Amino acid sequence: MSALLDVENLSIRFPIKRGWGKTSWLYAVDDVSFQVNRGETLSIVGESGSGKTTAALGVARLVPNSGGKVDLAGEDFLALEAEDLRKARAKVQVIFQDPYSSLNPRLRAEAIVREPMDSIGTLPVAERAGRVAELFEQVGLRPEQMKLFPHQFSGGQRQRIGIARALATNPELIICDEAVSALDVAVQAQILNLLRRLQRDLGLTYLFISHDLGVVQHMSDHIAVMYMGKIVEYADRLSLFNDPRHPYTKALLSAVPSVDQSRNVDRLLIPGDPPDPLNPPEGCRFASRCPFVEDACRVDQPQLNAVTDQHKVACIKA
Amino acid sequence: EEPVRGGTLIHTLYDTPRHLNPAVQSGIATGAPGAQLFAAPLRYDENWTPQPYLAKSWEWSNNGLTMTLKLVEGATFHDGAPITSEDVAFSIKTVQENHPFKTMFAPVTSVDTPDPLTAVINLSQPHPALLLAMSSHLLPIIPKHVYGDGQDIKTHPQNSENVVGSGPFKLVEFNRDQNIVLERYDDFFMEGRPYLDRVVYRIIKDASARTISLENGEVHMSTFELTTRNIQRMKKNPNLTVTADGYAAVGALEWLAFNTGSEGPVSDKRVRQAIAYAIDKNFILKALYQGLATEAKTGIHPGSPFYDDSVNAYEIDLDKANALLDEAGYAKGADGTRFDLTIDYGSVAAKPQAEFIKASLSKVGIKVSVNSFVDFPTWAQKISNYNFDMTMDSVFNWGDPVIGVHRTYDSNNIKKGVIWSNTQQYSNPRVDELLNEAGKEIDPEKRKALYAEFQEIVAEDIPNYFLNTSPYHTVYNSKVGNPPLGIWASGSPYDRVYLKE
Amino acid sequence: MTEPLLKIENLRIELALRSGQAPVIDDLSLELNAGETLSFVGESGCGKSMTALAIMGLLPEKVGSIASGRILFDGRDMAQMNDTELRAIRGNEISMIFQEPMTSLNPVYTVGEQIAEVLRRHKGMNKRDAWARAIELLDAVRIPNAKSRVSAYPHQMSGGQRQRVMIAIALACEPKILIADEPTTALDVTVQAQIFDLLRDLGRDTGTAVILITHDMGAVAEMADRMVVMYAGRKAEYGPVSPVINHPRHPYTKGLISCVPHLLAELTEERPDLTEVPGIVPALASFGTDACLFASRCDLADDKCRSQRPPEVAFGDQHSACWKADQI
Amino acid sequence: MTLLKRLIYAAILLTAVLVLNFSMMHFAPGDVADTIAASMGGADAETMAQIRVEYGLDQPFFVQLFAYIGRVLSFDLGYSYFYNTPVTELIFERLPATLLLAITAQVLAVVVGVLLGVFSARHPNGIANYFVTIFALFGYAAPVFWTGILLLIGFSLKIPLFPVAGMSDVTVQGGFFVKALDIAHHMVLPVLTLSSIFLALYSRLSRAAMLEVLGSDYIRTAKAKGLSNREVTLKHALKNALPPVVTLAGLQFSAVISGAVLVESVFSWPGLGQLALTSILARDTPTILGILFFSALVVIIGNLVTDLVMRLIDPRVRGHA
Amino acid sequence: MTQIDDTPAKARSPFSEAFEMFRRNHAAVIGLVILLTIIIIALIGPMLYPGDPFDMVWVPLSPPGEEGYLFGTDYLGRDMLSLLIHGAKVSLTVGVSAAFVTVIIGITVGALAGFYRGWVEEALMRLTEFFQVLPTLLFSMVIVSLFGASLPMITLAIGLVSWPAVARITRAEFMRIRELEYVTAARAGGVKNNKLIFSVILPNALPPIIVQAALMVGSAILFEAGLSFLGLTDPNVASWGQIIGSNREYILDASFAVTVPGVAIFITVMAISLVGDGLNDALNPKLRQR
Ligand SMILES: Nc1ncnc2c1ncn2[C@@H]1O[C@H](COP(=O)(O)OP(=O)(O)OP(=O)(O)O)[C@@H](O)[C@H]1O
Ligand SMILES: Nc1ncnc2c1ncn2[C@@H]1O[C@H](COP(=O)(O)OP(=O)(O)OP(=O)(O)O)[C@@H](O)[C@H]1O
Ligand SMILES: [Mg+2]
Ligand SMILES: [Mg+2]
Ligand code: NI
Repeated sequence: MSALLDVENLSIRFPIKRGWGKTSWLYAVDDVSFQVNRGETLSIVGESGSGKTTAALGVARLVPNSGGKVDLAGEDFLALEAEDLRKARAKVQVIFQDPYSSLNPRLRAEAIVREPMDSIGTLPVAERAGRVAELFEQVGLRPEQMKLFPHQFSGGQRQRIGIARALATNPELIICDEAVSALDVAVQAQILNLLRRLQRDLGLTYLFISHDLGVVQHMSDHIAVMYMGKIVEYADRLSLFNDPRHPYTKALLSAVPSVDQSRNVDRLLIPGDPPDPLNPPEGCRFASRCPFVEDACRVDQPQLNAVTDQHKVACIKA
Repeated sequence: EEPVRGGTLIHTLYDTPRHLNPAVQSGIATGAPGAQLFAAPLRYDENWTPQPYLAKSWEWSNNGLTMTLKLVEGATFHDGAPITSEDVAFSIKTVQENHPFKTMFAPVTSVDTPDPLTAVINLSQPHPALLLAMSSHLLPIIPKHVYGDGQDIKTHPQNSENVVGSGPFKLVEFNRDQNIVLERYDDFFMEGRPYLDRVVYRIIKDASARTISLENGEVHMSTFELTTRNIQRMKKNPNLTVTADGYAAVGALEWLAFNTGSEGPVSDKRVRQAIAYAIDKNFILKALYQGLATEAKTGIHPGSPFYDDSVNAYEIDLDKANALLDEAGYAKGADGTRFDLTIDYGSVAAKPQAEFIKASLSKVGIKVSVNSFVDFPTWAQKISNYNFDMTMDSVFNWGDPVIGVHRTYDSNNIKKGVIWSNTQQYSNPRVDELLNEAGKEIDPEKRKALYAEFQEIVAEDIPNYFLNTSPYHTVYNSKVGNPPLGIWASGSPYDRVYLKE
Repeated sequence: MTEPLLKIENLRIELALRSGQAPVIDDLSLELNAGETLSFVGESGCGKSMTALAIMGLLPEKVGSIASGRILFDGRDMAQMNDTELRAIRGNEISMIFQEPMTSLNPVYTVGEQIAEVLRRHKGMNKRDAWARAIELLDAVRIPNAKSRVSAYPHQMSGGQRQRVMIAIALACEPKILIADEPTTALDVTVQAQIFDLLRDLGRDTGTAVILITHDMGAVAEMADRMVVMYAGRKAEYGPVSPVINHPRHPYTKGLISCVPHLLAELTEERPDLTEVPGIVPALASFGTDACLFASRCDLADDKCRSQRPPEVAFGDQHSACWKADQI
Repeated sequence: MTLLKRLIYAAILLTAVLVLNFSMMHFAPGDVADTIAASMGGADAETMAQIRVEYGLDQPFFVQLFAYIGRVLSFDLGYSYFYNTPVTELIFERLPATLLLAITAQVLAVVVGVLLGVFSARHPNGIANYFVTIFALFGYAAPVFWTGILLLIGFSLKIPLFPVAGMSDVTVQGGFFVKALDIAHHMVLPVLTLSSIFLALYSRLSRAAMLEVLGSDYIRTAKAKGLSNREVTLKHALKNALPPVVTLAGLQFSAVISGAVLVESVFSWPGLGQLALTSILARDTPTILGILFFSALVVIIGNLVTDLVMRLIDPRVRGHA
Repeated sequence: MTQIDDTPAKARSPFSEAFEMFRRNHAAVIGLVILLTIIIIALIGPMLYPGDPFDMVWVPLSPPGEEGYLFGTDYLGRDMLSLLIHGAKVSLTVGVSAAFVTVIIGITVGALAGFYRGWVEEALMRLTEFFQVLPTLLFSMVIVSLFGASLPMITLAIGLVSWPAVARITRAEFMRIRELEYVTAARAGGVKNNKLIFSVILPNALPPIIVQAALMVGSAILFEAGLSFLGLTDPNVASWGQIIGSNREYILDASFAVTVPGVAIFITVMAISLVGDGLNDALNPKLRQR
């Protein structure tokens, strides 16, 4: 399988003002590399603030200050400028978390879905209306709903509009940033099924972000676990869930309560909160919370090393 | 009634004086406290008769070219130094050099001081105005040893604090925009005077506030009141006495001035006359001023002995106005308009008149727009540089015509950039001649005749359309005894004023 | 059997809407025994929080009110109590923690003050003792360095720590009942595990009964003894956790469990589609309708479901309000 | 921000104020010489030129500007040629009166406004609420000078309870207390007038802020603790509702000074506003520049004070210092 | 039967919803009616009640009602009613145009500062702060006295000192909205910056700006009245403030000449602020259910 998206050494930092002219840099994403194959789903999981959103939006060039290389379908996305970038945006689209703030309240549903087409100009003007109708059908909305305004939809329906908008430019990669986190479970199931159906039908590639490991397990082909801007473990679905190597991943998995009573994992409780991202610790960033920590952990940052073909871990003890 | 000693007189002042030295600052605001702080050689009674003050006698030489003053003995400045003829000479020189009313002492060539109590004023030509110019706040006697210290007298620090005066009261404090507190000078040369312990001037700029404070007894006296409605109102108050007496020498006139030297229509005498005929002066007198102002027909105040009542008053006559305008070649246009003019004013008090004139002139086809200049300098600059058609103005006679009248009509006084010079650019050789003659004529009757002819001509040439006297009034509480009703109103010394009880 | 600690009988809570009064909670009865954990689950808007607030006597003023029913605590009907009586119970015998640790603490007071305040109010402690006790409590909720953190302001703490402070406040007076309204929704799973751990330990130590409101079936399974499944203001199913989860007797419960992708012990390559519960919750205004409110989203629904409100059927300890309960 | 940074910043801001005002006065038609000439009752072209040289007006603009800024840096705001007094002296003479009026009015408005706001927020359907709304509307909509005039007619003329004008009565003799009482007596009407606008503003805002705070999660927490209504309102809600009020109060300093100008004019209050009006009417450039400078300074100091107050009441602001 | 009505039949825009909310607010509707009445009077009043307001028609300062002059006459014997009607136009014009100037400058500065980060924001905010520390009334008094008391200059002066408030609000809204996901979505959809500013963010940022602009009309009217009161006014037109200012010295005798225009200002500003409050409530998404 060929990689549609090849991210190499992506780093994204934010300037944080402190006092008189002092600016420190917050490395929200720190030297991260991963690939996503065409037609597959890569999930990124991790604690709040670990840089999932930033990494994903960085790929789509929706946050400034990105360094590294983002190769999307053979084109270096980070090197594009102005018009080229605008045109190339057709290839990556985003579905957002909040069904309320992700739709412009002043536009009708059809206008929202149509906006990317108008801006990027992917289709001849005459065909756009037809395409909007088609998209509505694809995501399971009724045609008469095209004229409504966002606040007249329920959360699930709004998320469908968001999906239709993401599909409008026939993108190759869709970033789903917590696309179902804000929905009720019943509606969440509808949306997850819809996303999977669309992937099957349209051959879409997803960069899927979620903190719900059940959802991730259900949706992904590969999973990257992030901790404080770093990928600490990267594996295919089966190896990650069946054989987590990084202590953080282990803790994460064991923390999830489940109705499946046969899943009798020993809970690995990790104490405390992640350290201040503005001055991360030397060495392994998980060291401060790791139950297995050794002195060596605090010296060097562990590199992401392959333990098997499909499984990489950044832990000296893996 | 027998005056009683003691008490504090609360007096209002409508504005804060720049400072308190009338030798280098004209105006009522400085003049009122100035006349208390500084004594003058002479003072006038209400009949325009000069009275001794610092000078116990004064004498003209036969040719009218010298005047000898004999000073009273024992008079001292507030710092205790005796008042000598040196000080008189210094004061005359200071005023001559610094006071805006240049004509007051213009003919003075020198002042001799043969002894400490004798001053001899030498003139280049007879100068009948000299006596008035030596009265009250026009010639304050200031101490040479204080103000002659080499500093620029106009910005002398002791103009507003630590004032060393010669008058009946000395300065206690001067709080700008609040009050000026004066206190009896115990060593004042007039035995037993002043009666009052203190005079407090409260600075209240708002006329209504002044009225209320008079009505509820917060203040005892106010002078130079000119809001007619309030005056009428206070007249009805049994505790208050309201009078127009006391302003004869001040001689405030309100007029509409024309830029006779302009390119525009008002350079034509007929147009100016037409404008005068179109304005109903009666409305101004009766309605605006509630009958409290007197009609003014000439450049000399009706209260002055030189006033000539017989000149043309331009009673309203729209037909005549229209005829004159037609004759001048300004026919009515299709919209009924003949031409456009502007009318300026630099003092808010003139607003009603300006607006009234605008309305009046529209009836004869002259379209007027009004320019308000809230800041005086802008107005002054505009007028004195002749950038105007017409302007409202209010000008004081200051006693003798030589001081306050000549300046407006003498063609030698067309001084660009100088306000209250002949800004109308009016020039008539005969007028120049008459004024010159009258300025040095000692015989009052002959002088009167000269001024009569002058008034005749000016009324005909109409560089200004004279409207009325300013309706200045003095209002005082019935507790006040001997209010200042001479010719200078609050610009006269208050040594005789007292409070009953 | 001993008397239950809290007994709710036929509780009906009405909300004043623009369109009139509507019942957010309709004919709710349940019991809570000392020391047990009872869980409320259900979709958003089904009235879980309203029930909790009703127990606390904190229904939104002028909007929500108890229309009928009783809330018996220690034999006394809280629905009839006046404000003063309720205040004596609140924070003392029954306390509550909320979903949003970020906004539930007063930003302008130190956490110590916020803990000490309850102690002063209910236990009549003086300032010094209350402060000392606050430090102990912070320590008990496993906040490291309690002595120095006690004078920290909320914004200086992380979400997990704030929720611990909330727990410390709630447990300060050793209440008989602790109501936890979605206490971990805003937190990361690792932190959630810490909090659950803490709640369980503290509950065990103090014998406090817990009402846990959550939408996470996994959490219910791990934390609760018994559970109430709510739908549109009504009790859909009620009973001990394990039978309800393993053999739901209400189609809604069933849907709720099977539409969520759970972490599985045995992973397969195969991933079947999730069960979908079509449609959405009915509008608040139609909560009072005499029908099964789930009927419009239910495969099994027939005319009876759509026209008559189902009664409660018991299967041992398990109760279900469904006409077709026995067919499931 | 550190205090030092704020001070440096304030200095830059003030310099900008100076530059703008100076340029404005410079490029406006007419200049100092005209005014001086007018105040002397006229002067000829020669004298005018001489005055211009004397005041440095013949210099190029930038030379004048830098000279002016240089003088201001050494606390010399120039010399008022209308009053013949150093401008700083003039301003310091008036500043206390204006500050007394403005600060009293501001404090009164904030305190009473907050009380009204809190009261009406606690009784959202009561009469108090109505009262606050109507009161707020009145205070906001009535021109301040008009309110002043009405009060003057009402309580100085019709019912003569208060003096008409000025700040003190010189005839009042006595110790500090008597004098203070006299000033207080004179202050009643002007302060009422000036605070009426702001009272309205603050009562509205604090009402809105209270309503918002009362609906917040931590108030629910406070209630869940079993605290009494009074404790909830006064301890937990009020302190959180204050920041927006304080912020607004900080932003209002410039408006308070504006209001003071009008009020001073109505009540003949011997403050900066009166001085400003006089100097504008007299085109007393140094004084005008000085007043603008000082007003900006007062506003900046006001903002600083606001920040300090914010630090006191809101630990979040304190936190990031 | 349970009716599940999940989609309203009619597409209703946020604005039509807002209008609905507004209509339910009685105070605001009353305010609007008053305001419209005043506007209509200002527009067609001069036709219905003809005559030059500057004509002197009767004895000066005759009390209201006398000789059929409803509000009496002023110090020149001009019909107060006529002056008031013409004054309405002047005052409203000043109010609206000053608000316009304010809003234009305010939105431009606020939008740019709120949208861009870095030095643009920095510079514009400094500019805003700069104008904020200028004492508003004093500064505009100086402008008017220096550059002439004409209506346009007065309007400009008011606008010049009032815009920072609008700029701050606009900036705050822009900063809030630019972080919302639909803006990111629009960026992902390739929307250009100027379109983002003007057709994506601005319309959503408008509600508080509209409210502020409405209130601004009121404060500009008050501001102009204040300037007029101090005598900084164009004598060729009669704004309400000017009527007060020039009748000020007659208050003791003819207080109606001050009270009547004062009441006119009061009612107008009050109506505007009622409408502003109504708009605020109607446009505030917090008060509308989602
Ligand atoms: N615009 C920004 N400016 C400054 N810091 C930012 C910005 N956006 C994100 N960050 C910081 O970058 C880090 C990573 O944030 P990010 O939103 O990518 O995390 P996340 O993993 O998506 O978290 P969550 O699960 O809460 O969505 C966090 O510390 C966050 O505070
Ligand atoms: N203050 C209020 N005014 C009007 N309606 C309200 C109010 N609070 C809650 N509601 C409505 O009452 C119903 C029940 O709300 P409740 O908060 O109990 O739901 P919930 O089950 O706790 O939901 P969630 O899981 O979202 O917290 C909802 O439809 C909600 O919209
Ligand atoms: Mg995120
Ligand atoms: Mg809830
Ligand atoms: Ni700081």
